[in-house]
Amino acid sequence: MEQTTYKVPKMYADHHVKAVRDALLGLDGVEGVMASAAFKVVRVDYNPDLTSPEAIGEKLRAAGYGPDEDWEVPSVPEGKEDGSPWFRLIGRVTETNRADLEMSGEFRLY
Amino acid sequence: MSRYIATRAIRGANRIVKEAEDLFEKALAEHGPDTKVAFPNTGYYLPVILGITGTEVERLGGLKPVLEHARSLLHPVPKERFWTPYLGEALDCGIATLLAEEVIMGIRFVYGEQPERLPGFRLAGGTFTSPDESAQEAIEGRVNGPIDDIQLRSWGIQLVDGRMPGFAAIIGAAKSNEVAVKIVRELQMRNILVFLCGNVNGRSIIHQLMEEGVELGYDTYTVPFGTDTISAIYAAGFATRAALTFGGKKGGQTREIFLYNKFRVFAFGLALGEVDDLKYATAGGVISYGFPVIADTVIPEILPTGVTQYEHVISMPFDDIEGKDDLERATRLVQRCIEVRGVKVKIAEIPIPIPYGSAFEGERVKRADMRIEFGGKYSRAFEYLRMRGLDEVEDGKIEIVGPGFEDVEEGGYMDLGIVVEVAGRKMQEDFEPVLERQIHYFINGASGVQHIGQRDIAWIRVSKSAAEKGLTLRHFGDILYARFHSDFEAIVDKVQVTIYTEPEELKKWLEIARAAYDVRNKRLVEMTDESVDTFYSCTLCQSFAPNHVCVVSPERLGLCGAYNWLDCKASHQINPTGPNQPVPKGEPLDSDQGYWQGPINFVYEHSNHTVERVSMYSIMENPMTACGCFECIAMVIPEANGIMVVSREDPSMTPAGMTFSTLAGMAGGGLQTPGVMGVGKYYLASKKFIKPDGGFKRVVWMSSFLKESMAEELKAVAEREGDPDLIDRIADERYVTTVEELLPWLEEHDHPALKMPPIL
Amino acid sequence: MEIVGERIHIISPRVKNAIAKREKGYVQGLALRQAKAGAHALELNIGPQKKAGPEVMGWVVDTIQEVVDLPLSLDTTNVAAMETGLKRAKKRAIVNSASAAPERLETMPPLAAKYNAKLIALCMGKNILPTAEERINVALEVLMPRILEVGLSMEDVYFDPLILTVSGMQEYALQAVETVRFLKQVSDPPPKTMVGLSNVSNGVPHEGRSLINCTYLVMLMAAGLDAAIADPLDKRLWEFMRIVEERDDSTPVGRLLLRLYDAIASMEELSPDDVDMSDPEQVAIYKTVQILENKVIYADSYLRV
Amino acid sequence: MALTGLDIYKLLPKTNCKECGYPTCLAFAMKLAAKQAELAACPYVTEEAKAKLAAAAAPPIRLVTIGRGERKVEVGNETVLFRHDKTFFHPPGLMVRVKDTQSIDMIEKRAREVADYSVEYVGLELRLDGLAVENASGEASAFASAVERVKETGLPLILISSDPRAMEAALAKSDGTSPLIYAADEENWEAMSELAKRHQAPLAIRASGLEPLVELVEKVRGAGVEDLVLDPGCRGYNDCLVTFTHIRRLALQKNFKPLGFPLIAFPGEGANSPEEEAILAGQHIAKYAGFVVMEDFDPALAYPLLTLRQNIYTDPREPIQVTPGIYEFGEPVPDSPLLITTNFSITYFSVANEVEGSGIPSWLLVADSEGMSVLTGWAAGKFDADKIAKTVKTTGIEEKVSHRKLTIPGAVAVLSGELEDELPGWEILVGPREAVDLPAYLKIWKP
Amino acid sequence: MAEKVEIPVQKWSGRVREVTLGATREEGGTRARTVTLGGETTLPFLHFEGKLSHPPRIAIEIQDKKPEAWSPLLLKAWEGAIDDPAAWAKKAEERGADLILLRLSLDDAQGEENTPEKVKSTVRKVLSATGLPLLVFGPGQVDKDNELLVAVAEEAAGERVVLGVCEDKNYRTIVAAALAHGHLVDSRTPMDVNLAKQLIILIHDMGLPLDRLLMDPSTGALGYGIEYGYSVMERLRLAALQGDTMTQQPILVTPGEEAWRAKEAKVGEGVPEPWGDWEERAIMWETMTTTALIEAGADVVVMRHPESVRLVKEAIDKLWMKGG
Repeated sequence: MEQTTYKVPKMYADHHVKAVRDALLGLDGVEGVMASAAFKVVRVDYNPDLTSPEAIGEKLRAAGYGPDEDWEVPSVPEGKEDGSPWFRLIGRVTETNRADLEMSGEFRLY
Repeated sequence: MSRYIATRAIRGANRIVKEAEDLFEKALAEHGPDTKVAFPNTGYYLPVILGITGTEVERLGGLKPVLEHARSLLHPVPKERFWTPYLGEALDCGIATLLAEEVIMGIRFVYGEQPERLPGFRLAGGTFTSPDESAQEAIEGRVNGPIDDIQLRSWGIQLVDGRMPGFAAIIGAAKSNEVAVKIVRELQMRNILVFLCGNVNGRSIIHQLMEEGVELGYDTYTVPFGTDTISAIYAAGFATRAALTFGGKKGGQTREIFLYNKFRVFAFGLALGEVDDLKYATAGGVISYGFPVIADTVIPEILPTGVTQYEHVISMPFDDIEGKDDLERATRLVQRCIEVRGVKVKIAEIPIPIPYGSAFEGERVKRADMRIEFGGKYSRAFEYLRMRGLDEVEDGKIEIVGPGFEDVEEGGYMDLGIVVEVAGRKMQEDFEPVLERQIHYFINGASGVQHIGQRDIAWIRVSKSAAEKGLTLRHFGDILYARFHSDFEAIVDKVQVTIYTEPEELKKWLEIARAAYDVRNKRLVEMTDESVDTFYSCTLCQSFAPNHVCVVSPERLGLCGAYNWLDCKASHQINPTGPNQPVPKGEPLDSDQGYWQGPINFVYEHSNHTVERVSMYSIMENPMTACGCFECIAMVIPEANGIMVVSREDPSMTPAGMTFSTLAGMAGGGLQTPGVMGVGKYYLASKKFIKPDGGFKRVVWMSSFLKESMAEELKAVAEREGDPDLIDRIADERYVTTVEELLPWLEEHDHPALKMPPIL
Repeated sequence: MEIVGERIHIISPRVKNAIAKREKGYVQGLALRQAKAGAHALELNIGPQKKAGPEVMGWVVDTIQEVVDLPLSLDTTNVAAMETGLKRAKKRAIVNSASAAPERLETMPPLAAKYNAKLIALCMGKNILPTAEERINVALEVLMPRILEVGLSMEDVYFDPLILTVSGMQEYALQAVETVRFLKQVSDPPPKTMVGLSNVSNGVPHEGRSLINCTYLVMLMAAGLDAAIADPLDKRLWEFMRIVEERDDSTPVGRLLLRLYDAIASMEELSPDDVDMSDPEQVAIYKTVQILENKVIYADSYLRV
Repeated sequence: MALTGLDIYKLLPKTNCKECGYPTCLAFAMKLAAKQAELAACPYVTEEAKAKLAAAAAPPIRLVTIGRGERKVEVGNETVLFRHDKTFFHPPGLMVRVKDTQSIDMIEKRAREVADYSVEYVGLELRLDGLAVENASGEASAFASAVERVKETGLPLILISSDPRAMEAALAKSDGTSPLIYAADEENWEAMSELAKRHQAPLAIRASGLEPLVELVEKVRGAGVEDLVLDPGCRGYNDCLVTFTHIRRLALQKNFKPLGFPLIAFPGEGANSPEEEAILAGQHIAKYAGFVVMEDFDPALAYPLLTLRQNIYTDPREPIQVTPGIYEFGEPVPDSPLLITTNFSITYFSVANEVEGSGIPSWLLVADSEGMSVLTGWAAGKFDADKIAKTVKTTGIEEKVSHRKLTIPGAVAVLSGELEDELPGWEILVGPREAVDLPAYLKIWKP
Repeated sequence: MAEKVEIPVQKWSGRVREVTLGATREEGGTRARTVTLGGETTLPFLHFEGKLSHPPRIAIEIQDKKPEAWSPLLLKAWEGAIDDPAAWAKKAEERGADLILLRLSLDDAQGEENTPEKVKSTVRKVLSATGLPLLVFGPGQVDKDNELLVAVAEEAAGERVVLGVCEDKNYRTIVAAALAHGHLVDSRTPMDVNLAKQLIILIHDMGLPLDRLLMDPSTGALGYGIEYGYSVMERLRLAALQGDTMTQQPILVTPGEEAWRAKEAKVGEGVPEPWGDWEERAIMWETMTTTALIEAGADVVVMRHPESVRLVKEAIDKLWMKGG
């Protein structure tokens, strides 16, 4: 039995872990899967007679979790000019902090 | 806020929103915008979306604006080079995450994927029925999914009226099945509702409990939501609906809903196992509700800022938790969760079958009416209160070790030991005796129970009528538990009571208690002025001696004898603005002479600038002033090269030619009079007693009352001074009442003072 | 304004217990703390003490005099105990109290006269008198003649209008204020007046008592009150007294209290316009005045609505 | 209710000049109020004040007395709209109507019944107040003989006739008893006023509506009659409530003299049945009538009305006290439970209600706590071990019960030890704190 | 010349809150009609100086099993219906009730412990038997009240039932149940204005809107402390009109229960002769207790005997009618 490890950046949550495990454990020759969403790593124990790291990688890709493939993280603009979201963000943060302060006090209603 | 957590939470949020958007597009294409979207058996639409945005989503198309709103809440992942406050961003992203998760769950219902299928699983009570399947099929092989409105109300009533303290949302999987079971049991024991979701490497706590045969479902107050983090959204939905139903909040009153939960719903998240981006992101949402999140792995902590009552995120790596085994660790973990959520146990009424109140304190139980007696003439009873660590005390636990008094004949007696263990963030060992003394008052408040004495001379009687009404030993525990919580809320967070009647255990504990009494007695003796950096003031008496300030140190108690250093310290803790204020020792000027800058400054300030310099110990040089309530007066007898000590109880004439009451006029009033000093009698036994002036060996005369009432202490002093017969060398009023008689007597008894350097 | 420290009162279980067990330290501590806080005299209420009255009184008086040298106000219905207390008191004591009830009227004033003590004369008979009118009548018709008869000087007598609790007998709170006002008119020179202040908040939850007591004190002072048996450990009490006595209008609350004082002094009412409703402290005082003036029904949580 | 000393004081110069012979103005005012001094003794009182004092000296509602001797009825002199403001002072006279068309025997029988009717209520004796004789026949002689017959009862009378001649005949027969003449109206007021003056009898004035009534009152007062009783002509429930409220408010709040007199009500004239009449009579008792004339006598209606009157007219500032002693519930036997409580009426009622409701025959001792409740009484030394022991020893309960078990209220459990010292041989049981728990307690009580 | 009579009119600043009991089908319940209480801006029946929106209403008390301890007069009056709460409710409606108050017992007719299931079925039956809004009171034992009333709240969800009674020692669960299922509660305190106000504050603090809250200051019967109840009610109503917001709740009282506990009503034999005819006296006892309280400000009176109900109803009608 041999072991191989893949970085799977797309696997950032535990429902992905389930998907990855379901995909790999259905593959002949895969004997064990350790998938960590925290580290985005999949370690597979397999029987080299029945399958190969390439096949496993292919299976991952087919399931939508190709090794080293990342989600396209939609960019949130970080503008600095007037009216840009960056300023909006500062405003929001301030807003949240104020609420935060209020919430920390003995709020009268409660 | 940790940049690390913020980064991961923001990243997770960005991704899950994208994922939800993709899923939404797919569903829209496959089912069309008019497809119904709903959770079963609820009138609150998709509740988190309703609560946060005020939108009543009924059809697939309605999810679009929700996703747009979620997107608008997203923030960019923090870049290395910028510093921004992260908390607000992480919370925003957390809310975006919750919205996205609920969208996903709504769509999963459209696809029939919810509640999640789990082969072999059988729900112990649940109300999910799908229109497509028979009730039986619906339950078989599926976890519960969201909680329906009927159950929400039923549990909500208990949450609102306080019977159910709150709920715990557990995400992930425990270290072992055993630990999983223990955690859930600990929570159930406290009547805390448990929600289960999430997985680690495919294993969920749901699997673990299922394997162990733990029944899951409404009937057992443990609800399996699903095996991924997304299903944690049902817990948020529950919390949201609680605010809508019981708080009268309306959809869209986001802030009010969050505040309602913060102040009224005692809930927390418990992440077991590794924490991924989505878990961080979800935690961000959970924190917005005022719920803290505790993880059993190493993650950065978020300390209090106010969104939650105390800490927001706590890391408690499971293997690092103290405990003899995993089970004990599990118990501690749960205790910590409850502490972090910060709910104090409040007992409105003491659950005992007899009336209780201060009106009963003076009640007597006569022998003829007595059901049983503990202590007194025929048996032994003791009480012992000790402080322990927060995780060493199990709040509310009341245990009786040994038989009750049911089998003791009427009018009989038995041995009894009451051990109270308390813990609290502000509790200190020094408060132990203060609190222990309260046991007397607390027990005495019960009608038909008489309590006298304390420590190992406690004496308790229970009347027949109290016993007939069902009073048992356990009720002593109930009383103590309730009263310590209600009366000492400020310093006591947890109380556990054990009552011993089993002879062996009792004996063992009596020894422990006695050792503790002893330690307490001696603690001061062993404590030195050098070992602390703070003394305490006592300005109780300033009304008629406005310039008087007592400085109480471990080796010099207050002159009235009522306040030692520990008492002052405890008193300050309990009443921070009271007459006992900390006096930092400050710069030692001459510690042998008893000069520290701190006390000197303090006394100068608080004596209205009349006492410019004070020695902590000396009688001859800058002695401490006195008010008038001293237990003893020490006064120099120049002829004998020593001092005399006369006690308040002694009315006789002294070698100084004055009685106590005449002397009192000289010693009191806050005047610094070298050669005369008012002291507490236990100061005599202190190593620091007039140390600069030669110490105890200077005592040439003392009231016989002191010799008798402090025989043991004085004996120890004599030994310390290297002269076991020293006390016998000191004159008293039985032998000597004039200075003329004194000298020959001292010579006859070979008093060491005669050979010491001149005192003047 | 003189404050007689009220803390040594048999109704406190702790005090009762300390007296029963002769715990010197506790009693002395209480005495000292009150003295330190500024009390001008100390009240010793040992209850009826049917059996051991004289002994208990003697012990308490001695115990306290060991540590403080303030005048003592002795409160017991037990005549022998009262006499013992008067004998032992080092400073001029105060006899608390004579009422128009025959047995008290018979015994207490002569005792006060005999020992050159001061006397608190309670404007009530056997029963509580509700209106200011009836209370003044008792003072005029019953108490004063008796006081003069036993040879006490009017300067040595404090008239006590009798304070009733706002939680339950709310309608009489103003009657006591009016009684003080009119007591100051019944003789010339005016007699002194004294109240048992904390009675007004009997039955009120602990956290609410101070505000009611102190606000009420301001109102009573406006009517001319000279002294109060009160809790000297209550800081607010001294603060309110200071504000009124120094006419300190440097703070908003100070201004409000002075307005209250002036309103009551001129037999008017505090107007809502005087109150800054955005300041919780002022609102609390205003609500308390409303309660004391019987304008709004008292409830334990009245400050919350 | 006359002007109070404080009211008078406000009108005095407040100089404390002592020239009146009193130390202060207030002292003088108090004496004035007590009618032990004359205003003239004050040399500085202003004319304005004098006028005010004179005007204010009269009570807002005049006190009117009918009848003589021990059964006379005084009504009026009320000072408040709501009993909790102070108290209602003079309970309305409850009168029963007889008609001169009835046989003399019938009239006499009814008169006797009314005169003799007496019912006990918490130690008090409640009675009807008098008779209203109506000249239904229109004959002066029949009226006179009816009056003559009922006069013998000694009860206060109301003479009902619009005919001054008949009234004169009746008054001749009832002279010296100060009956109420009912009534002067627009037609006969001059003659009736004359009669009232001559016989020194109070006079009722009847008119429809307030303005005519006021007009008539002015005329009658102008004719020299001051003891008046008013009938504003209303008869229905709402009508009477509103009208009587108007009159009471005008008298008290506006000091409107023409309406400052007691009111008379005839509930039977606005009712379709005796029950309805009684309900309306109940309203009149609570809402401001001075006399209530009932059409007939029925003990089952009289008892509740008398009780209601008693209740409404108790002084809310001084809770009524129950007579101390032994109270029996059910038919207690020597080994029935024995409880003790205080004589504060509301305490007594709560305990009595629960014991009664429990259906378990019991003895209840009521101690004289001077009207204080259990805890107050305890705190004031009015319900302490001494007092309880004394109650047990002096009431004779020791002869009535065979056991020696006394249940004391749970709130004073602390007394148990002391009590056992005071009552040797007795076992002191501690009962529940709340009266509502008594039935459960009594169920498990064993001799 | 006569002086001109100017009728004094009080200006009140406060108004009693309107509270609606019951819900029709459109409103999510099944009641034939709803009953709204309160709304007055002056003292009882003084039309001339304020608005009186809703007359006082009569609730007839029925029990979930035959109340053996009741006076024989009452048992006789409801004969034939008293064993069946549904029939009883129906009959009560026929005899003029505006509302039905169902009181739950500790035990059922067989002497077995009452359970949530039994209570639910009783409530369901009563709801179907009558179209009147319902009030449900527990047996008066803390644990049992909580257990049963939660079940009632659930079963009657949407019906805007009044749950009772909330007392200072036990109100949280009942209020929570009312919150959960949209009901109302009855806040009862023992004849004391201060306590009455306090409990309203506490219940409101839990989040129950004030328009779902009845104030029950309790009362004594005629001869048994009615004067306290009467004056407490007058004082509360005056406070409400003067603008004290926490006393502006419609008032519910239970004169029927109080009056029928009195010996005067309950007992026919061995009583003093001057008490007169038993049945007549008993009915008057309840009637006069009730009417006195109505004039002191009661908005709902809970009664027991059909004849007293008839008499009180007539009195209310006449009091309500201007000049009646």
